[in-house]
Amino acid sequence: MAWLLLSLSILLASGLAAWVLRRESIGLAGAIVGCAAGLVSAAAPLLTGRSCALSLPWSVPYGSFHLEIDALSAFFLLPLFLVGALSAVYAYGYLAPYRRSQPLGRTWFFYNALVASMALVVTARNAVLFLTAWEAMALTSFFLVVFESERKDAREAGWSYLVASHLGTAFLIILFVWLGSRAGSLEFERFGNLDSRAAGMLFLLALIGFGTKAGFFPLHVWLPEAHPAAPSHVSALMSGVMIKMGIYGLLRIYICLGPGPAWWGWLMVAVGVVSGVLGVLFALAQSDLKRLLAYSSVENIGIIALGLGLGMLGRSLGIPALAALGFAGGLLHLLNHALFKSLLFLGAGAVAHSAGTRDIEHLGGLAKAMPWTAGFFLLGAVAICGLPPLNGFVGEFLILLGAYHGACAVGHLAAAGAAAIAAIALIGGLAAACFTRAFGIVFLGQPRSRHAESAHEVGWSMRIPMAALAAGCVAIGLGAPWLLASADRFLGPLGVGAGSWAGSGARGCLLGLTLLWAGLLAIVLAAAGFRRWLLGGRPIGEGGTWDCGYGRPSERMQYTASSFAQPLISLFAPVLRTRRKLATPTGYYPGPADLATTTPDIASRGLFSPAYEAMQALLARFRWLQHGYLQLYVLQLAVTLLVLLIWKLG
Amino acid sequence: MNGLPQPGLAALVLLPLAGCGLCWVLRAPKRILAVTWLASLLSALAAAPAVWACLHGRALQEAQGWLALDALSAFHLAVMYGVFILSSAYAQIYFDGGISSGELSLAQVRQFASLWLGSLAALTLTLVSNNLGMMWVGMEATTLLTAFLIIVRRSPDALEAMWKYLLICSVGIAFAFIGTLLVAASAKGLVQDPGQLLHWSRLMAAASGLNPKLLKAGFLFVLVGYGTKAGLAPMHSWLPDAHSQAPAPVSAVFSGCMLNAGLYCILRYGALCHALPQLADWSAGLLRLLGLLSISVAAVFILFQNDGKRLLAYSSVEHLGIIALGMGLGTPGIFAALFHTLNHALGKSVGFFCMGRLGQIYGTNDLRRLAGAARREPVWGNGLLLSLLAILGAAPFAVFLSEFLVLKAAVEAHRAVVVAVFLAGTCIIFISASRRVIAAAWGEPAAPARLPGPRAGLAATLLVALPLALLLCLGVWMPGPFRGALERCAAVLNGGR
Amino acid sequence: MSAWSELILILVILTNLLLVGGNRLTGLIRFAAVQGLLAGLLPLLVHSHAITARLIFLAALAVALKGVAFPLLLGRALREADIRREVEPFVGSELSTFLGISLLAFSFWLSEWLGIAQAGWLRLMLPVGFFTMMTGLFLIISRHKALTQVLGYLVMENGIFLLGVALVGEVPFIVELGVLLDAFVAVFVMGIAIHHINREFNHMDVHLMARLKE
Amino acid sequence: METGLIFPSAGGIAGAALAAPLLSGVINRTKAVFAGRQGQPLLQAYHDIIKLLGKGAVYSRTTTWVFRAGPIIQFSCAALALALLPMGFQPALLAFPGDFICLAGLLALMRFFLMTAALDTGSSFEGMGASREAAFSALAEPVFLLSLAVLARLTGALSLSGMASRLALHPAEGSGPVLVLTTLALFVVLLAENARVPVDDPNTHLELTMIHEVMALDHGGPDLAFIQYAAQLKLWIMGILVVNALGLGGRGGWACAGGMAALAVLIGIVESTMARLRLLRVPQLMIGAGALSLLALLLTLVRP
Repeated sequence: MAWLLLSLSILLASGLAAWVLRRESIGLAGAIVGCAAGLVSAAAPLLTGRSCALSLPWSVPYGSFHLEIDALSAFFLLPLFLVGALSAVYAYGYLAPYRRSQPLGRTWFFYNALVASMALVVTARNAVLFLTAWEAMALTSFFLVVFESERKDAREAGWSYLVASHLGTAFLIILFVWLGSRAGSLEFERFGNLDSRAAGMLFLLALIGFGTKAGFFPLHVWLPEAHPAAPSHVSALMSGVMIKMGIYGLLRIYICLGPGPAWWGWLMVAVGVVSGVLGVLFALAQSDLKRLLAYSSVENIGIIALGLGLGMLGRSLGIPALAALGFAGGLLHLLNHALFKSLLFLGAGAVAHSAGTRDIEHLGGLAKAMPWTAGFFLLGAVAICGLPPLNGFVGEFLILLGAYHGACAVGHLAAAGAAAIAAIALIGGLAAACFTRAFGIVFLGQPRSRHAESAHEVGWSMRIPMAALAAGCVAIGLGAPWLLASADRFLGPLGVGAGSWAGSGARGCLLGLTLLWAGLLAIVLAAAGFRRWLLGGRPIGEGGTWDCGYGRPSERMQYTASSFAQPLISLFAPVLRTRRKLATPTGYYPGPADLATTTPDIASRGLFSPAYEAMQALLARFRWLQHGYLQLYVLQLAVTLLVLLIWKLG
Repeated sequence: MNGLPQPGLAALVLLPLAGCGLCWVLRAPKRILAVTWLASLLSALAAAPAVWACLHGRALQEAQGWLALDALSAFHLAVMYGVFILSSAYAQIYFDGGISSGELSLAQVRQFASLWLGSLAALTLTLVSNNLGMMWVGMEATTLLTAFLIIVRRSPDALEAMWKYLLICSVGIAFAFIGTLLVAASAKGLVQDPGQLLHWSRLMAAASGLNPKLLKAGFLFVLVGYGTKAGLAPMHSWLPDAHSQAPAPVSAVFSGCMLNAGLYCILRYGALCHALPQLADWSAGLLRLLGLLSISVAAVFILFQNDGKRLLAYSSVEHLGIIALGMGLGTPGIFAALFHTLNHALGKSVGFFCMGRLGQIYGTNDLRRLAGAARREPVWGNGLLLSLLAILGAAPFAVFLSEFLVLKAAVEAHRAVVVAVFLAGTCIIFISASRRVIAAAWGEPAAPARLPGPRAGLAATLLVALPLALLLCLGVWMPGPFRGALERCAAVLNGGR
Repeated sequence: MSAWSELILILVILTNLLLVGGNRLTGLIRFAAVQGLLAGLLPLLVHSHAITARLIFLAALAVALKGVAFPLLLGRALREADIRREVEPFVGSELSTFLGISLLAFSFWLSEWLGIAQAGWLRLMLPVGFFTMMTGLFLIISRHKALTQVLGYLVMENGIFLLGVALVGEVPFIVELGVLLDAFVAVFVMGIAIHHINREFNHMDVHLMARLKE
Repeated sequence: METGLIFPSAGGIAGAALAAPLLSGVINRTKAVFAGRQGQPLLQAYHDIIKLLGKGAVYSRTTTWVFRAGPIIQFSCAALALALLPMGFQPALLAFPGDFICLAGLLALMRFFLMTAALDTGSSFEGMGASREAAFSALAEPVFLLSLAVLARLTGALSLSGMASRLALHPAEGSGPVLVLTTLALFVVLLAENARVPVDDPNTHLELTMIHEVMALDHGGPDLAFIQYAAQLKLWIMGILVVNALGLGGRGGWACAGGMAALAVLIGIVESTMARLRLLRVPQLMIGAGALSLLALLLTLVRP
């Protein structure tokens, strides 16, 4: 616990110092040292399973400075500090172009404060402390999102983010206050003992409040706006870690509420299916690389929700193996997503940094100019598609295995399992389409514009964090059986009984996986050697890409990102509602043709914008109240008095 | 503290008046303005020992009980002095340009300074009087004195606003007086000495014998009457006009002190009602109702508001609504509401400071035309953004905490409607106000600014940063004595319980 | 004495009705002056059994202010403004009179309801006070000119004065003084405001002052 | 169990590796018979591979290492997947609960590199092929995993080997209709995943209409050999799954081999008698297959 306090104080102090003294290096050093200290604090509970707590009096009403790191908190602290430190290193190189135009000390303050507030969110055990940290997290990340405040999209994104998190917090306040009024205290440990109706309402409140932050569909609308607008290291931290705070909160409340009825799990599975499928579909339709990644975060949050939903089903129906597999899969996928999504955002940032645009249609051929970044991005892409032998596969494997357990069970559970299987399979296929498109169009082929031609490899400070994250993806992919050997520890707080993990047989499966991947590596090496041996001494020619008879192919004739996605987009047109602007060539001497497609978010277009407009229209009807006529104002006064007199005295 | 000589409460009223006299002697406009600051500061210093003692649970009475100070009034007094000191300091900056360019004549500055100090005296009188009649006199005097503060710079709009303010508030205050009379009638025969008939402490002591019917009627009159001064909907109609047309320091004082004083008066009567067992929740219900109405009305108008000062004005309606709501939610609510009073006063003052200065620099209060203010005028622009975020309830600023406490009180009282309306209203306000202020702070500059204007100096920076820092501090750390003081205030309203 | 008091109260009612129905500004000012005079005299009659110096002083002050000073102030403002003398009501004269009578009825109901049973002529006092107050309010609401509104305010003050006498009998001296002083200042301030308005706008029509709105 | 009759697992893998190219020979011969032609030799695929392995290579200047790595990874995935397949009586080399998820993962990885290698050339035709492959496989994936869910539910086993042996030796009472539906769905997946008619035509020569072949347009020499061989292995793998689903696989090596031969003939018949679907209709086919497997699943739910 001392390490955590040390970490928090280092982060805050260095942030403040960076701001006041205008020295970026202090901020960077503080972030690294602070995160390292934080990692130490998380290590003990994860390794030994013992939680440590600290409770100090805090003079805020109903508040107490009650911190605790149990294995679950530590499990969330791990990616937080890891990604926090790596993104900070990355930021040092990434921010270089901005250094001349504005002082950056402030950015470092907000960054470090964001990391610190997230650490507080994860460890707080008092509602007031939790909410304060939660809102501080929102505010600091808001200021990071609007880093380029002179850009309109950044401002709009910042605003929608701020609003979304504020509305979410409104639900959370009710949630905690309600819990607190039942318990007579706002300490987490006192929460609980609720009748089922109240517990159900509270669960819904938590689902909405935390789901807004996590990005459950349709509460995700802020996400595809804010993540692209933020600087890439911030996007990495937000997408990789911050949205998981929503999942953390949901789990923490779930722990307080107890196992609950089966419909909770059903609801989570439904939320997961919808978020996952729609998230990846919208990701497929995007042409802004970071926006694509943001939607893919919605997808992955959906997968996590699926896993957790299966876990909840397992717990409420009393199937320990399902509970263990669902929760472990969901949590592992959460950790994995933190790694590969951060990696991909950092890669996207490197692309934007070096090519000057994030529009996929204008990129291409970057693998030649940026071989390192391309390699890391490819690795991240393979991982995020849930392909072997990387970490993404392991998480989805566990969830799928849980789903198959469910599908083999009796009754409704089989339907949930089948839904989960179908959804994950579809998501996996669509994700593969999405990321072959992202990687293939951006890094492969020929440059599609001058932007892409001028690209160059980024500096070491930006490559090292990517390398570390990539290494993490590989390590989890290959080392899962050992990493998850003590999954019981972080599953324990979720009510998964000791031994359920071992009983689920997942350990053996994971060993099988690792064996398989070792075999894969061996075969790949052997095949590569074989090929080298075959080609040794033979002529290896070079030429143009085969042009199918057309003599002068140009880079503009390459398949575009839009056309790549077109078959799936048109198949799912009823959901996506892509807008096409087509100018067909006409006449004997046709002029240039033009096709533009945009896919605005269905939830914001179909749900929130109309709701906002309806609200505006409704409230506009009351504007006459301020009509400007003095006599009527006085009349208003008199009538108010009269009405009150008659009502209250009559 | 006991060792220090304590100036009498009457002296607190007289001290600003002395400053007032001084203004008519001096001839240099800037010095006259400095006097307003010094006089506010001196009054605050003079009041400090008494306020300190009362916040620690003592109660003072003097002049045969005509003047009194208990924790509640001491708290409001402290907030008022704080706002006055800040606003007077800000007035030096705000009027600086006008004085240098000769736009403001000596007479105008004198008029401003003396009215300013006069209002301070009147507000002090309202807060320190134990006699409800005297309290009324102070309140009415405040209305009359501040009316001319609105038209320091004469313009048709300012005149219109001033006339509306004057007339509506006068009518309201007249209602309040009828209410006072009705309450006095309700106590007929209970208080022996007719001279002490309207002494609040006497009435409280004899509360159980009050005629409930008359008390109810009286409270309704008082609620509408002082509610007009407090800016509670639907009696708020004068507020946006007056706040937007008055010079910014005056708007700050309006929002930070005068509205609170109006509500303070209602609270005194509310305590009388509360003391009657059969009316225990009756007055609270009315406060909740008006509170919710205010929040809703503010939401309607903030949604469409492009004028920065009007936006701040409507936000004052909202926050007074929140305070009233909290006051209607029992002891935890009162605690929260008092805390909110302080937070709102601090945040709103800074908001008006920044908005006023930006309005001067850009020559307009239209937020759309201020676009990019944070880059061009870092202190005022960022100040506006931060103060608005603070006012809107973004944590870790203290407003978040106090609103949380109000909500907690509402949930614990099982008032689902209150919770729903409160959240809906504040969320609508958050959505619309934050959008506009973000655009104002960072947007692409639409038009060149009117004044090149001097850069904001250290004083300006401090003026903006200190209250915000204080808000931040209170948001994460509430000192024990402060908490104790708030609890004592709440106890006053519960008749010492 | 009670007959005198009753007469005065009835006269006050009559002035109220005249104020409501009248349509010339000079006339209204005169009615208000008469009403102020009557109201100022009333405390002397009520407390006729124990007249003190303080009572006389207050009554004299009230009469001087309400009956003389205010009408003079308003008259001056009227001359200065040089405006048309018509009242220009929103609500026509006939309807106004009818409304006035309804207000009177309501006042009686309100006072009955409050249930402060008082013997003899005093029972008239409370309703008349309420009625006067409402008349003032009605004038403020239903008339165009700023001047009429000040007049309405004056009438309201008269009503409150009557209510004070009826409800409390003896308001503490300082308070009474403060109230009178405040009323005086209020009317004075309003007079100045009218002066400014007249100069800026070249009219006093409140109805045309509605630029500040949403 | 007739132990030791046929090859142990490793032997099975070797047999499969050897026999896989033969499948395309059988298919082509069937088609030739239907068309009344003599057709290619049965072992043509072997000749092709050997010839290709002996050649040099030409690479486009546009390509990067991704292009070169693609064929190797495709081959490795397909080869490794053999280790997960139970063939004949023998359980797979590696069998554990959820091994079919790994199989799906390996096939997906194979596809991923097929597509990225195609995109690496910058050719619009290869991009087109990759796009179609991505779309159709995304739809095939759920059908595949759902069908396996049906099998898992029928057998109560969560590994391919377990399923195969139970389906062969202890088929559940009255599971016939369900099995037929599932096999049908798996067969459609097989056709789609292996670029057969009616989804794709392996014999087409028009780049605009190709899916699988077009992605290998720029590959040559050993690389093309790897790709072709990987594709043949993939057909074998999917074929085994279909044969196992019918309960043939677990009845012994010869039954398994016979089943595979029959399957190849069936594919040949389908290719000879059906026309290729318009690309726009392919999703409907996949959704239809999905409906089949869902129906099968529902049947198992109703009658547990």
